[in-house]
Amino acid sequence: MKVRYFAWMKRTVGLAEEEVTLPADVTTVGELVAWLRQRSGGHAEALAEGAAFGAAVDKRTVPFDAKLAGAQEVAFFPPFTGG
Amino acid sequence: MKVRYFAWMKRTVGLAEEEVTLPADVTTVGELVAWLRQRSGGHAEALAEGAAFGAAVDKRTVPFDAKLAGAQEVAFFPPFTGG
Amino acid sequence: MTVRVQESDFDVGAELDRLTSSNRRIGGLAVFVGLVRELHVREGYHRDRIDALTLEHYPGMTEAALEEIEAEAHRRWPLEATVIVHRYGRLEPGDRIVLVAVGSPHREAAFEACEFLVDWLKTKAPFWKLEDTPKGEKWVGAHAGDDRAAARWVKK
Amino acid sequence: MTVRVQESDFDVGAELDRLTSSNRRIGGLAVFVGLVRELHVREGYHRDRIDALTLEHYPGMTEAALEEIEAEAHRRWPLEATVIVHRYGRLEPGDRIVLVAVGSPHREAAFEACEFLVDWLKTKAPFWKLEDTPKGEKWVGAHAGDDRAAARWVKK
Repeated sequence: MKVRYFAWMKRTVGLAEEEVTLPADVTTVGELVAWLRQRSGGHAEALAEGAAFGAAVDKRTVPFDAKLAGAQEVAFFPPFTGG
Repeated sequence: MKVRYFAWMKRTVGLAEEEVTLPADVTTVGELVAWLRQRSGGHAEALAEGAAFGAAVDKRTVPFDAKLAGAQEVAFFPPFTGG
Repeated sequence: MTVRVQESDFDVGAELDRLTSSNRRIGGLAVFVGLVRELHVREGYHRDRIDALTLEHYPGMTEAALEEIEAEAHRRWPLEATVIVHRYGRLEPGDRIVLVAVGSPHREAAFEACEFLVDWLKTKAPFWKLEDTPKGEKWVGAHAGDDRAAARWVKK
Repeated sequence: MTVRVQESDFDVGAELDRLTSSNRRIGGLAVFVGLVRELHVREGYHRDRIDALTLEHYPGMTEAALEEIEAEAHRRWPLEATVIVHRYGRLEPGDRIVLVAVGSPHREAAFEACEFLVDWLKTKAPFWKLEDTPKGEKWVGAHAGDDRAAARWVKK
């Protein structure tokens, strides 16, 4: 599964994207966040509890309790500031 | 003093404008309307009581009780329909 | 602040470029372009097809009325730039009638002032529309909805 | 219905001509053009001067999000034509960022739908702004006012 980071999260993690293989007990976006935090200090900081960020699964915004089954791409990003 | 008519009022009166010399007892726009009605059948129809029209004195919209003293041009017109 | 009343068409892109050039404080530009519709639809009622529309106006008074409306918008909202261009003469379906553009640091002010200008110019600027339809000529009556729209902006 | 996300500038006049050509039912065109301001003014507070703004987005998701917003506007209002063009990449003060244009038989629907689209795209389309200021780079935070503006349109 591909994980992507945008805006300041990309800089803090130090990666625009990475391929991950999920352990069997990581089944929701929220569980993925907790699991990714352990990968590096950058991950821990970008995905810290209480930080304002959202997620998309296969390019659709989802809540953190969304299931990952079948997902090809999960993205994390700060609040949108377009327009 | 010049009197001007616009839109359908111009056609009904049969004139775009005319020069008039007011009698001394015609001092307001409303009195001018009553006085003009006597000039022709077209005037009477266009300026009929109850017809929806407005007036301007020297190119500013005014109520019918506005004074004519010093006016150079009085105009009569149906409700505006621009835009 | 610019007001123009003209028979010829206008170039929307060029007008907007003129409005924003050399002003770096404009964050939002709200624009309205009025066009001649082929079918006159009003309050859900489809009237005759329109072959042409002839706009008559009151030279001198028109410009003064539009400038007053524009000045009122600048008093009510923090605007950086405004332009109103209104055409007169004979127009056909699809032709542009009017352009109202408002630049402000904030989009909310730009939108509100643009709507205000469109509402007010419909009821306060001396223009009259004559429709040329297959059944003959017909003067457009004032639209009750326009008066209601303009009344929204009356200061209590 | 058209959505485009592009690095290059757009031509407002040409976009509007494309929108209205061959449609004689459009009586009003409401348009919004967002521009890069030199000073970031928010809630009355003047921030640093901006030398440049870099817009990052999420290719694929951006287009899908804009198309969804556009479709929602068509469900809510009787619209004849809409176009949304949003730029990404490096922009300087005075540059155009976004164009939203809505054509409808009625100006009220055009204005409402245009405001709706601008409010929603600010909160639902994946764009992020990085400001280049004399004091260094700064990511623009989400604006509480934008969320409030978008919340106006939530169907109860």
